[in-house]
Amino acid sequence: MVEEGAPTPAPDARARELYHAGRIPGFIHLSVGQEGVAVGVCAALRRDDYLLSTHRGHGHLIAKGGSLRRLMAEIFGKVTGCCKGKGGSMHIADASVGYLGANGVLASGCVLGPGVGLSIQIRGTDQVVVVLFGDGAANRGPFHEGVNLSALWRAPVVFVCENNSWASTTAHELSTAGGSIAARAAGYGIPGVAVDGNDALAVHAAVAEAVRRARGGDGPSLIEAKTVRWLGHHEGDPQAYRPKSEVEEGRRQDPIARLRAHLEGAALLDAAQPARVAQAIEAEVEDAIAFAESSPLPEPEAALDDLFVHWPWKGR
Amino acid sequence: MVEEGAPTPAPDARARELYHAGRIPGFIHLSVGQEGVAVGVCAALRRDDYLLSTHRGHGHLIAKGGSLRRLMAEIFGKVTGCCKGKGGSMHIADASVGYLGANGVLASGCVLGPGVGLSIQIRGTDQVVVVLFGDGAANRGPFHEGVNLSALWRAPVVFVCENNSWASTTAHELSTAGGSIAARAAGYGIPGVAVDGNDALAVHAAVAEAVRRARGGDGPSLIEAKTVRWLGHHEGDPQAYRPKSEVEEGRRQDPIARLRAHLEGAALLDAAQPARVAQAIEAEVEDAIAFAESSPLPEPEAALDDLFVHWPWKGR
Amino acid sequence: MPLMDFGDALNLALKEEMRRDGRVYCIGEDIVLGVPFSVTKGLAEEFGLARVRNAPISEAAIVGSSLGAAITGLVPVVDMHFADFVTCAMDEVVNQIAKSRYMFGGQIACPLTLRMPYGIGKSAGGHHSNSVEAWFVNTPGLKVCMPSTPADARGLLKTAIRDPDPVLIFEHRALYRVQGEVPAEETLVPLGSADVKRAGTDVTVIATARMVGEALLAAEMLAEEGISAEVVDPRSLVPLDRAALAASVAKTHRVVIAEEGPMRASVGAWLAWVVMEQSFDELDAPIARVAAPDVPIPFSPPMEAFVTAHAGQIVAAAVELMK
Amino acid sequence: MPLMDFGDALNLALKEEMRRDGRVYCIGEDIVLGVPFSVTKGLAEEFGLARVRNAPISEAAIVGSSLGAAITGLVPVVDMHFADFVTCAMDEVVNQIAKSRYMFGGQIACPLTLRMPYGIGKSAGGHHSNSVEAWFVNTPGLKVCMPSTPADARGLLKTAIRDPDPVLIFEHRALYRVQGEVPAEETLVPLGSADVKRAGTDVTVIATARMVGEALLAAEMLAEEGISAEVVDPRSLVPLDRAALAASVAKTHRVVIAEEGPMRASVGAWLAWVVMEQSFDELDAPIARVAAPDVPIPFSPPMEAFVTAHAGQIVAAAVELMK
Ligand SMILES: Cc1ncc(C[n+]2csc(CCOP(=O)(O)OP(=O)(O)O)c2C)c(N)n1
Ligand SMILES: Cc1ncc(C[n+]2csc(CCOP(=O)(O)OP(=O)(O)O)c2C)c(N)n1
Ligand SMILES: [Mg+2]
Ligand SMILES: [Mg+2]
Repeated sequence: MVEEGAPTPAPDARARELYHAGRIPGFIHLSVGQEGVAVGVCAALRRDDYLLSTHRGHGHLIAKGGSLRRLMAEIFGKVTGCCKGKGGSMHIADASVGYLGANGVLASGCVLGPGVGLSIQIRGTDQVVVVLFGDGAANRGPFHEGVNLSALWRAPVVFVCENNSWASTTAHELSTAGGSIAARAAGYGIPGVAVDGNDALAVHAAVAEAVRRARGGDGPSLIEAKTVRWLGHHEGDPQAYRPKSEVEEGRRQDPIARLRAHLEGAALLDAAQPARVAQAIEAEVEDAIAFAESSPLPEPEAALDDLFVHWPWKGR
Repeated sequence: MVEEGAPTPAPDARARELYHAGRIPGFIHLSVGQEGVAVGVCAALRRDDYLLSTHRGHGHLIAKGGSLRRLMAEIFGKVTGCCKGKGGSMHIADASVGYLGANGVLASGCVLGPGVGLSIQIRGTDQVVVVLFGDGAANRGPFHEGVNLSALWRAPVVFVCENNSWASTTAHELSTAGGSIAARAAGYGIPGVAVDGNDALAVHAAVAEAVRRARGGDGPSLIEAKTVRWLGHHEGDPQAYRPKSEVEEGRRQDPIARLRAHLEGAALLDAAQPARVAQAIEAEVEDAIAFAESSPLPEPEAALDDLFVHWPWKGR
Repeated sequence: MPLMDFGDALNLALKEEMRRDGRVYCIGEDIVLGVPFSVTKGLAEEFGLARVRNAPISEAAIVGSSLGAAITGLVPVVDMHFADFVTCAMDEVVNQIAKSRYMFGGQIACPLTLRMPYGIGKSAGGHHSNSVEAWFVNTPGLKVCMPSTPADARGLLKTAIRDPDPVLIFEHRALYRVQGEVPAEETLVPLGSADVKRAGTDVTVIATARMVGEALLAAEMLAEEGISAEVVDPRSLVPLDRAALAASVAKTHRVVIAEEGPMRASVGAWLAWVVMEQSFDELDAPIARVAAPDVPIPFSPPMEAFVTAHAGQIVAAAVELMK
Repeated sequence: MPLMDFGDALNLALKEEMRRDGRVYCIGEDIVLGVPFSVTKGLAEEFGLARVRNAPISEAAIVGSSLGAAITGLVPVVDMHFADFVTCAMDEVVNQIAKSRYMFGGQIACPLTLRMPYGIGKSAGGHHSNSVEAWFVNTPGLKVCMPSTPADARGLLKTAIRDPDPVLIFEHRALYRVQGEVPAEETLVPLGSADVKRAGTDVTVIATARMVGEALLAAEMLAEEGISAEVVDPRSLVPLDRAALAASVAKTHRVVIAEEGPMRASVGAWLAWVVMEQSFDELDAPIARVAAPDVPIPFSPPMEAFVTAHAGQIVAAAVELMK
């Protein structure tokens, strides 16, 4: 778990610097402070399981085992990126590890999920698919349709709401009637639990149980992981709408520190290991950045590639 | 209540004959057997309250006090119809009694509802709006978005699901995970109750309570009224998918007979009244049919009217 | 060749493709009994409920789940019930299905077919009668076809299902019970190949789906007036067989483009530009268009008939061009 | 006249109309703080949270509720956040808002405005860059306008809000911080009145929104080559000022139509047909079109730039026409 877990903060922290240094085009939505969710979720998954991610998906891709180099190159808009520079931060994907894509349209993954589950059922494998979405996205229709359909099909889908209590500048209480997303599961006759998203182990336990049910043919579950977004909604967000105290409070629950403390407490890490891991991570991240920096931009005409598989009239 | 209630079956029964006699174009969806819902709901409403209806809305319009003549003329496609023949059975509307329209797209009324509620709040009246929708429609995204938004706004909206246990040929159990629509209310922190839709008094009691809350500023409620569709989904539906016993069972719960029995039991009707009412209704229905039959069809060119209020370039 | 109606030809295509490829499944509302157009009738009996799936009334999830299934190994055939309801799954079609392969740099493929029963007729009213194909022709990443005969319906649907990319097939409601010859042997119709439904020398009528029948009717009427009309059916709009259009215009030098949908920002308007761009010097007269007035579809028969594009308008337009 | 930028001109229009009419309210995601384009900034302070309403992420309910409010006495102004997300409320816009008055025989009116921030730029990627206006021009029952200058933005938005029918106003993201002169006094721009942004005699360039700036740039470059270009901005597409287009073509006999969206079934293709229909005999050359290739919008700057329609293409097209 350390291996999947640990890397996630560092890349976003560095991506942030690089964004402000003008090295990264477009918008980026970072998940610093929310690592407990990405780590806890992916630690409960196999490499061949699937993940449908969000606009805030860098950490999800890393935790799922995607290539850090190709991720970094993608958000730099380089031809060596996982999407050849066509997607960017909001549309990263790495099918080789089952990461079926970030999404620029909120909650859309909720309706793709049951279909991925159906293909698992019809192909007869024991894979599962996790659908990640934010607390704001949970108020879109596809959440309702996707959860209902998955439940009807008893599809191997795990819905994980990453509740950081904000949807851009809009507070959770002002967007979610009733206040609880987990509570909405009951209406579909599926398990719904809320967990401390800053506790990677708690997230892992809840997801592992949901995955067990899903693999066993008992259908979907809904997990609401409560966490804290330490940074702005996207880089450049002045966050005028939000008390500083909120983030300070969040920092006291640093999911990475808590995970490390637990591992040390359980004597799963000796004193030297954290430093070694940190070094290894830094090296990996710097290598990925160097790879991205040194990679070429795509040719302009590459914009005309990759639309169709079968494209005999291409260019005409 | 008899006055609103009683008329609803007769017109649909006659409309059915007229449809098969080729007098009515298009498709018609009848609500014979479901009168308890229309009657119970509308008896709890004032004339200036609003109703957003469904594709199966004839009874709703009559119960809300709409003109039977103009309804009949509309489904005949006559120029004297409530929509001048532009709408037809699936798009009847009578704004003069707050009936804001049937709808050919299922569940769309669920998102119009909160807006009607908002206008009531901002205009500062004590009106309410009832949104009617079927059990199948409840599985569309707009149900989720509309209920959530209404709850957030504490808007004076009453969501009434007319659960006749079928969505065309698809059984309720196969379309609604968890099986209960009323239970979905809890996820939004609003009251949700299931009632016997064949008991007009039970429907009335539940709706009256929801209306009281709504007028009092306590926000929306969700009511699931369980009833039975005695006829096909639309006229011409052979209903191969459905055991005859179901309808026989339904007929034993005839909402009109039950209402009449109650009124007689409570000595609110003397022995002669039912016959008088029946006569009055028959006369009214035959008058409406005669009106529709004798009304002219629209001019073909009338198709070019009524699109915009401000249309200086019309015809150019 | 055996006679078969349009709906049965589509049903045959579905059976042939489901037999050929176990990854193919159908999904939609009430498709097990084949309601309302009987195209999927009998499939459940042969292929079972796992591959012929009735869905709840959840268009976004029906279409979205099909994308999820398509990118992970299945081949969905979605029944949109009425094309009008694609509006309830618009993000899924134009943002997810159309763009995913491209945005992900070609990592995934999306072999799915959207069957779009559409069109005017029988007083179905404003929410069950619309021609919406223009929106999808305007959306890069989708292939779009519109059969006009039973043989084309079968051949195009089979091609759509085998195509590794998303294909929309618009099936006009009024054609389902129209009969035509269908080859006994399995026959595919490639996308991007127009078909000359009637040869002529004076004027080219470009039409798809129901309007092809109207165009042929018009050609008969024009023949009586000594005008020889050629009827060209593009059959697919994306890709479009530009060469076939150019060849016909080079012969006739006059063009009428007939469609059922409204005038503005439509497929017909676009085809008019395509013809002008590639055949400007061949044109002896402005391109004439037959389309619906820019209003929704009214219910009452006289008004519905008034907005229904028909052969008479094609005749009038052609006669005008010959002056 | 005072200088003002496009976004502030829209903000001014909103303030003026909200002061004038208490029934007007704004709704959308994050509009209280005016995120992301600052158009609604400061409105909450002046008009309060009842009339400047942050909504949950529920596009169908945001748009649908606005229809409910509009038919019962209010005048909603909806901020679509990014026009791309109208796909999440497509039924509400094209089936409910566009058709309700008509289907109900004129019983109700629907005075609402949909503000559609749209367009390519800044590597916003495939889900935040699209031109979707063609779908709505193709949908009878909607009025559509596309301002290119701060003065037009203010004047058209005010007209849209006062219009008793549904109006979509497409606001190009790249224009929000472009400055221009805005009359000190309150000024309305009627729908259906095109504006000649630059007079010329050799070639007419028809363009809207961001492409007007590109057309003016192109006109400068063409002037250096001795070609006099007239730039005509229709300003609204529904209704369309056909007479203004005809008048310009009668003068120049050559036309370039420039748009940002893709080539197929687009507004530009339709405008090309309109021009041909009404000015065929005036045309000395085929109508040229500048538009995006038929692919989604890529993220990486070189590719994004490649698919971004620009002045250079207009110049090339015009020069070609003059040969
Ligand atoms: C359908 C849709 N509506 C609006 C947006 C614009 N938008 C992007 S992120 C965001 C807030 C999302 O909040 P949440 O779902 O809680 O995720 P978070 O950003 O907190 O991770 C919004 C409104 C969008 N991308 N898609
Ligand atoms: C969005 C949408 N999808 C599908 C249809 C086609 N359709 C019309 S009625 C119907 C069944 C509706 O079932 P329910 O909501 O339970 O209402 P009921 O007919 O039982 O009154 C269907 C699928 C439609 N009109 N709108
Ligand atoms: Mg959030
Ligand atoms: Mg039902």
